[in-house]
Amino acid sequence: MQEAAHTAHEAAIHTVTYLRWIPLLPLIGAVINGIGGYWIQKSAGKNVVGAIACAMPLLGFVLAVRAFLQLMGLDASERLLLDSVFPWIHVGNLAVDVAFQIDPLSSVMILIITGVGGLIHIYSTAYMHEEPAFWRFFAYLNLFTFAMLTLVMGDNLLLMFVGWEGVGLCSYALIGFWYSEWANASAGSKAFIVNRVGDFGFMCATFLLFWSLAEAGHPTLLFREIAQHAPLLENHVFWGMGTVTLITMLMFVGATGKSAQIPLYVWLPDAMAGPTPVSALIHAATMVTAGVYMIARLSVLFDMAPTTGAVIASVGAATAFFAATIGTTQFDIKKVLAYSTVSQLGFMFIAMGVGAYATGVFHLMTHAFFKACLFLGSGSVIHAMHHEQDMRKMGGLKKWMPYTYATYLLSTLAIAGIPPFSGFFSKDEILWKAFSSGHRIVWFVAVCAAAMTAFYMFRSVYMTFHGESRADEHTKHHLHESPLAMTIPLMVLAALATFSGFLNVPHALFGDARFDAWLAPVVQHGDHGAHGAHGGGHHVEVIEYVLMALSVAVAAAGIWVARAMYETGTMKPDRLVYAFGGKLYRTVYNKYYVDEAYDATVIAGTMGMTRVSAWFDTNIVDGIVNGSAWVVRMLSQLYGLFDHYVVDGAVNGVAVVTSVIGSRVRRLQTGHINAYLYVVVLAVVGMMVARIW
Amino acid sequence: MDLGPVESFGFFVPELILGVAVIALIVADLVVRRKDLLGMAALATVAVSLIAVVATLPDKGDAYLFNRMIVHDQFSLFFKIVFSLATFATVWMSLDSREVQRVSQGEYYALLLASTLGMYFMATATNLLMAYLALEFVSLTSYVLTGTIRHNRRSGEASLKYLIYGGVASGTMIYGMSWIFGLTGSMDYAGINTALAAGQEDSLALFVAVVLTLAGFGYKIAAVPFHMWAPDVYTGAPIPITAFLSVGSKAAGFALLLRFFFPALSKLGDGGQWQVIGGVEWPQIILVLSVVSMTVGNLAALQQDNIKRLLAYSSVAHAGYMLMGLVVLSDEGLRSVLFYIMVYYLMNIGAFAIVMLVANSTGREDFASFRGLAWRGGAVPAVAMAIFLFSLAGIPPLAGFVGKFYLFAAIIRSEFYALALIGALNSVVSLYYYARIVRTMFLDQPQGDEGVVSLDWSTGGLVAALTVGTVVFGVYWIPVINLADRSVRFFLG
Amino acid sequence: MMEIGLTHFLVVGALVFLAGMFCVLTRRNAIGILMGVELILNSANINYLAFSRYSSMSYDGHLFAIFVIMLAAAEAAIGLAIVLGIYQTFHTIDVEATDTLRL
Amino acid sequence: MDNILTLMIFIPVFGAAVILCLPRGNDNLVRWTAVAATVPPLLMAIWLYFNFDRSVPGFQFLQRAQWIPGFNIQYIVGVDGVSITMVLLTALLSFICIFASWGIEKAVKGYFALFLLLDAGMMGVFVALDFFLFFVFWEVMLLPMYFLIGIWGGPRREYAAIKFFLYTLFGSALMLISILALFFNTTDPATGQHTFDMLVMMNQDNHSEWLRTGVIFGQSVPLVIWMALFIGFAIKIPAFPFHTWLPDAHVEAPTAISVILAGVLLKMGTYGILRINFAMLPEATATLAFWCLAAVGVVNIVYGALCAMAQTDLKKLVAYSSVSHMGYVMLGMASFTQQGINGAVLQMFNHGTVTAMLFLLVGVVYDRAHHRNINGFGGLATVMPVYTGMVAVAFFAALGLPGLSAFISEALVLLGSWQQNPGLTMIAALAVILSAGYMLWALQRIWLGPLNEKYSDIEEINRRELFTLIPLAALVIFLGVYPTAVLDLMGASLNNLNSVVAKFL
Repeated sequence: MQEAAHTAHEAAIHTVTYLRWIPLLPLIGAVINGIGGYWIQKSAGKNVVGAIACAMPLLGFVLAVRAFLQLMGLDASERLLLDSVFPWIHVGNLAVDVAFQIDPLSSVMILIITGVGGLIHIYSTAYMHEEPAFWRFFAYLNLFTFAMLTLVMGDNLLLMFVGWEGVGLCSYALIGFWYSEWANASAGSKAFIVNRVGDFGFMCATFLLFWSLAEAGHPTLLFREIAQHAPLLENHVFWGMGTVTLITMLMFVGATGKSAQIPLYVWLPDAMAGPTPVSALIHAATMVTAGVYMIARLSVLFDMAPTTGAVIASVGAATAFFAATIGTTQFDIKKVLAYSTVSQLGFMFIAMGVGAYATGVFHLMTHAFFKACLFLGSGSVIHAMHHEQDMRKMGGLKKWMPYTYATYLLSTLAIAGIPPFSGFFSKDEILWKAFSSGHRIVWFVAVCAAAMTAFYMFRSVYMTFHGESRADEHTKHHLHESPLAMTIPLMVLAALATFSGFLNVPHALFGDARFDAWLAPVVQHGDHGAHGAHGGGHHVEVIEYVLMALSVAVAAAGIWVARAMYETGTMKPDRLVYAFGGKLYRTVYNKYYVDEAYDATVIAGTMGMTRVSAWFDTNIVDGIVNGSAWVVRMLSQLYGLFDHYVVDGAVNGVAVVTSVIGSRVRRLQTGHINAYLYVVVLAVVGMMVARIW
Repeated sequence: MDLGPVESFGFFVPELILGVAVIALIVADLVVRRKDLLGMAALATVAVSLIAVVATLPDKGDAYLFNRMIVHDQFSLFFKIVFSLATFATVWMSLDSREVQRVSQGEYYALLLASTLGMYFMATATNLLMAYLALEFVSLTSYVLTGTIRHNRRSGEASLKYLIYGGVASGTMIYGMSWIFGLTGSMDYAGINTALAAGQEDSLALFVAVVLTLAGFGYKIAAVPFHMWAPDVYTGAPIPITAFLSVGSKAAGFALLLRFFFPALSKLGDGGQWQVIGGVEWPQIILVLSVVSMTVGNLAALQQDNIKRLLAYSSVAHAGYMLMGLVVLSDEGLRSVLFYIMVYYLMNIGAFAIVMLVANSTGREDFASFRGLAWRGGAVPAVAMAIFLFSLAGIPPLAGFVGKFYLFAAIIRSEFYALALIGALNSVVSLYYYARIVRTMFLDQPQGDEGVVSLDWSTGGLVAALTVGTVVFGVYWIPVINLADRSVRFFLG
Repeated sequence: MMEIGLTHFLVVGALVFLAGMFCVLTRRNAIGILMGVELILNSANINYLAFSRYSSMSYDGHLFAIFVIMLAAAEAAIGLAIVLGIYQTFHTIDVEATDTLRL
Repeated sequence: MDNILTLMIFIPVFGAAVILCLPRGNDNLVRWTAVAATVPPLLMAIWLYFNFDRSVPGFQFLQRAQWIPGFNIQYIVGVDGVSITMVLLTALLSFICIFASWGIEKAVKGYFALFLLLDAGMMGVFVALDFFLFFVFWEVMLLPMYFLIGIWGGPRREYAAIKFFLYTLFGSALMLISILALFFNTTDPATGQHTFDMLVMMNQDNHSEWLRTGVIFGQSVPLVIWMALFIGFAIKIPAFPFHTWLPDAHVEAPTAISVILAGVLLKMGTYGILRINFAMLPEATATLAFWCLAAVGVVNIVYGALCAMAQTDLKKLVAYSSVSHMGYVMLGMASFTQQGINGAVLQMFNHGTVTAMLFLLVGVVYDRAHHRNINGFGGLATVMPVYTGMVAVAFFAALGLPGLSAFISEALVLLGSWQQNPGLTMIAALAVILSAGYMLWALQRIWLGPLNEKYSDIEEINRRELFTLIPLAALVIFLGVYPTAVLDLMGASLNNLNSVVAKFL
């Protein structure tokens, strides 16, 4: 089967052997630091550990660039590099290898992962400098890079799943990096277990996909073959519904887990318990976007499932909106960014839902830049504030940390969607695609979310950097700009956040949508476009400009409100709160009590079941076992009693009879020997009776 | 062959040896001063008679002796070997037993040998009269041997119960025999068989007669419901005698039973398959007895606190297992019974030998006397005991398992699956009480009041021999099975 | 005056047997029980003699009877000896007293 | 080397004999003798691994000898793809467990002698190809196990030991009857006689008419015999509801014995089902697989996970996790797809290594703290980082993390069984959430969080303990990356076996 597939594709596949090093290098780094790190750090010092750790993703980046350029050189239809390392699982009609592939989509991903990842590694060497378990941190970080690269480079679903859970593991380890805090430890477990719920969906989808393809005659889990044979499943039905719809639905369950969408987003805010660079790398730039990547990767299936598309778009919109509302009320700077991440992911899913995969991935990229920058900026602040995260205790920081402020501001403008910053291009494109594909409600909700985004992001800017400092004297005294190792990555990312938008200037703005074109071979599937407006409508419509203006306007409005509230103070937040009614505000501030709801229902339910089954096991199942033993013992007791009473009783009985008959027996006579003899006689008589009868 | 008095003596050597020895011992008891020699003499005699028996194994052709009173055939030879071995072990044990030291050696050993002689006759009798005489011979001597310890409540009481029970049982038996005689007009098994084959008897009367007779046999093999004497007698008798009764006279009972039911009451068809004649459906009776015996025996054993009493009930249960082999009416079944008897001899005597060892040094026979045996110097006896007990429970790779295996094989071949299931489940139950002893010996820690158990060379030798037998025959039992195979041959004239 | 036939003897035998059984089952005196046993043995003897007289014209039955009588004597002797022993230890021959061996 | 298997069985026996002859008092000599007795089988197992012909579905390294000709009982040993994995596992774990038992102080001679007997018994079960021989080995294990639990076990050891013993013997009783029934209904075409030769029994043409179509107790004969055998094996697996001996036995047994119990003994149940129920009664297997294997397997998976989550005794938790993981094996066997059945046997192997690690790790902490109450610890990671690292590997392997061995087998099982019964598979897949739940929760409560001051000076895992763990950890990781190393051993045999049954579906 495998071979057959190969021959079928020989034309398009370019086999190279250097790809494996992209994920392998970070793995090596992780192994070195994981096993030897403790000694290296003791003997050679933290810088060596840091150097090793940073070298790996950066070298990876170089290779990624090389791969990218090689792809550029190829004809659009042939853009697929494959590096098959060794056969992995070959059982029956299942044949998957440990093989890495690069196509336009994954090329973008690896550039982000290694590039942004590398920067964050550098940043961390300064940020984590006081940490005694320095080596452990970087081992995890490298391991994560490896897992993430496996996720995006794996050429089949199973290998992708390895990365998929691998990043989950690293996220677990890094969230709980300071595990001696109970809260951090449980935040880690929560993240992993919630992700497992998603993985359940992912696995079931994989199985269903495999066997449906097998029924169609092409059992495979290789992406390129799935892309080739997916059409066979067009009218395939499973459990009374479209197989593809079911597969994509289950896949989406997996995506909601990884990418923190409703209803499985609850782990992400808690995940902020981890060190800030982790939040930047894993919970903003890369891991959480895995769901988006996966949908883009399997876009051929999602194209065939309009229902799923609608669901995804709606869920995305809802998530974007709800997360934004919560974001407006938080005071912990990292929590604000966390909810903003959830919200932005919602935007990406809107794009995925309406079939604008390229756009979604584009937003993924820009978001990676500005959100990483924001997180690192907040990290820089927190670093300066001695791990104070409450914005109410900050303020006026711009005079102490200008670089941090500048970069943070640029990224905020980007995320707020102000032209010509990157966020404008990516987000506006999403809104347009949602609108133009007819999802008007989704579009409306998204616009509101965009407005709120602008609001709460600038709220954070004003509260943190503007106005008078609300920090206590001691902290104020030590305030300082962060070292270069931290500021340089900030600047790079800020630059990217500012300019990357020009990679995909829409035709409406006289651009050539280069990015869309780059991804087209992966995410456009000829006539399967059951819906959606991929291709980014080459025909420009007036309405597009209107909407563009509108979105900029609402963003501006959001900024203005934030300014009025937290800068000039012409508007009083608390008054607004009253206006909305305190109850509503409190509900939002407490994240709609979703965590509490889960605790009350799912967790409590499971715990109840475990208790019940444990009770059942010890009392019923084992009870029956011991009971049967007890019964045997009772029988033997019974025999003893029979021996004692019945036999002797029989003796007496007969004796009575005989005395009645009037023998010379004066009083009842008994004796054990007689009893024994009675048994003999009774037995003999019994046999005779039985025979005659 | 049908030999008269004179020619018969050629086949009569072992019996003669024993007979002479009995008289010699009684006489010697009066003259010899060193009584301990008498035991040795008895041991030697048994050994010699055993050799004499084995010497006749090579087939010189079977024959009726003394005008069809007794018979000389492979079947009887097998049992003679078992009896001799049992007596041999018993005498050996007696030499080491504390209890037996106190009784007058001469008559004790004389009675023991006499009892053995009686068993020989039980195995060879082919005539109702002879059968009765042999049975009584063994019984009478056993009564005395049970009560041999003077001024001992338990011993005396046991012998009295044994006597009365035995008297009634044998009385019932001969009353039944009288009817058989009346209905078939013959005392001779062959004669009975031909009469039945002709078959004009009233089968109901015959059935009644057979049942009455069964009372006598059943009491000898201690099968439920004729077992009630066994626990008391086993507990009361001196340990070597208990061992002797539990193996020797049980085996003798089986010899009598088999010869009565097979050559006399059944007809050998082709392929070693027997048929019931005269319309006496005795296999059903045996089936019931077998099931009841093993079940009651095991259940009762579960709650015993006295090891001897426990082993008594276990021997009742084992009678039940062996009876399974009769139900299927085939040479294969018989073979498995014979095999089991041989194996049962090894493990049961062994178990009693250990009980005696403990009793010698502690003077007790209850569970407490075994507590932590392995941890107070008695590791070797404890291990041996464990081997015997697990063998009794039928766990591979021990001889007891092989015995059960052949029994089950025989009945499953004839598709008595339910019976097989009952038997198997019974052996699971039995493991529980055997394991109780093992647990007391190994898993419990001694509390200090148990006294030390020391293994002397002579008992050690016996135990070692039996242990080796139990283990070796559990792994390679061809010699035994061959012996059993060739011994399933009655002389039918 | 009717002819005394086999049946009569057998009936008598059966009656004696039952009498013996009854005695065995109800006496608590060891000697009494032993006498019951004797009755049983004699009931058998009656049968043997009757059968060999009427059905099988041989002396087997007579022989058997003689042996039974002989053994009965032996059994009685041993029995009495044991009972004596019991009496020496228990100072009674009431079998009810001799139940130390019971569970 | 055609008697290599025989040597693998009897070298430990010989070792046991030698140990019994050693002078009392010199415990280290005894221990090293035990090592010497387990090293050769290990080396031979490795030799077997490299010389085993992967392409042959049938049996290799066959050795035949007459044992009891009168009853056609033979001594036949040989390995195929199914058994060789188990042979490897047995040899490895026996070797490791000798070192895990180093701390035994009470009656050292007895302990190691019994342990080696146990080793021989286990090895024998996996290589025996004569049904009688198989049964003998099957039972031979019981005695050492009874004593090893009963003498060297925990506080409730007597109850646990006798429970294990009686429970297993109950199964064996049924098995013995079934064996005899099979014997009398199988004729060896070569000799025209009945035979215990499994190879002959596996060919249904040699079965009697009665065995194929007869009726007994109002049921079809093959089904009844299948059930009787199945109960015998199900008790060993242990399949719900026959599993309750397992928590008791595992908790009371000393560490090394728990490892053997969970690592090897449990596999005998599933191995027996594959070797006997599948191969000899394929039609009955096809009929009963759904309820007796698939459904019961899923119950095991979910129910075991739920029970595990409720435990406060770490060892009990691991015990119930075994119940859960063995469920995958049954589910996989019942799928009758190549993925499923290969996954099942791979799972047998992987569970052997993973659960062995888990029990060894529990032993480490128990030796130091003398209790196993999950809530009685806290923050151990700060004081024993290396140990915690090992724990992490084992726990994540147990919850099926991709990249570690258990994931491959569980994924294969679920993938395979999806084709047969997707609904059940979905329920089973839910267990990945539960397993993550109880594993991580336990991990968090014991090793993470603030350090429990009571254990602030608890000593780090020592060299010997590491030595027992590292090979297993390496294996767990290696097989997660390169499962082919084991998969290609069994592929041929299993696919053959699977096709035998599958044609009756």
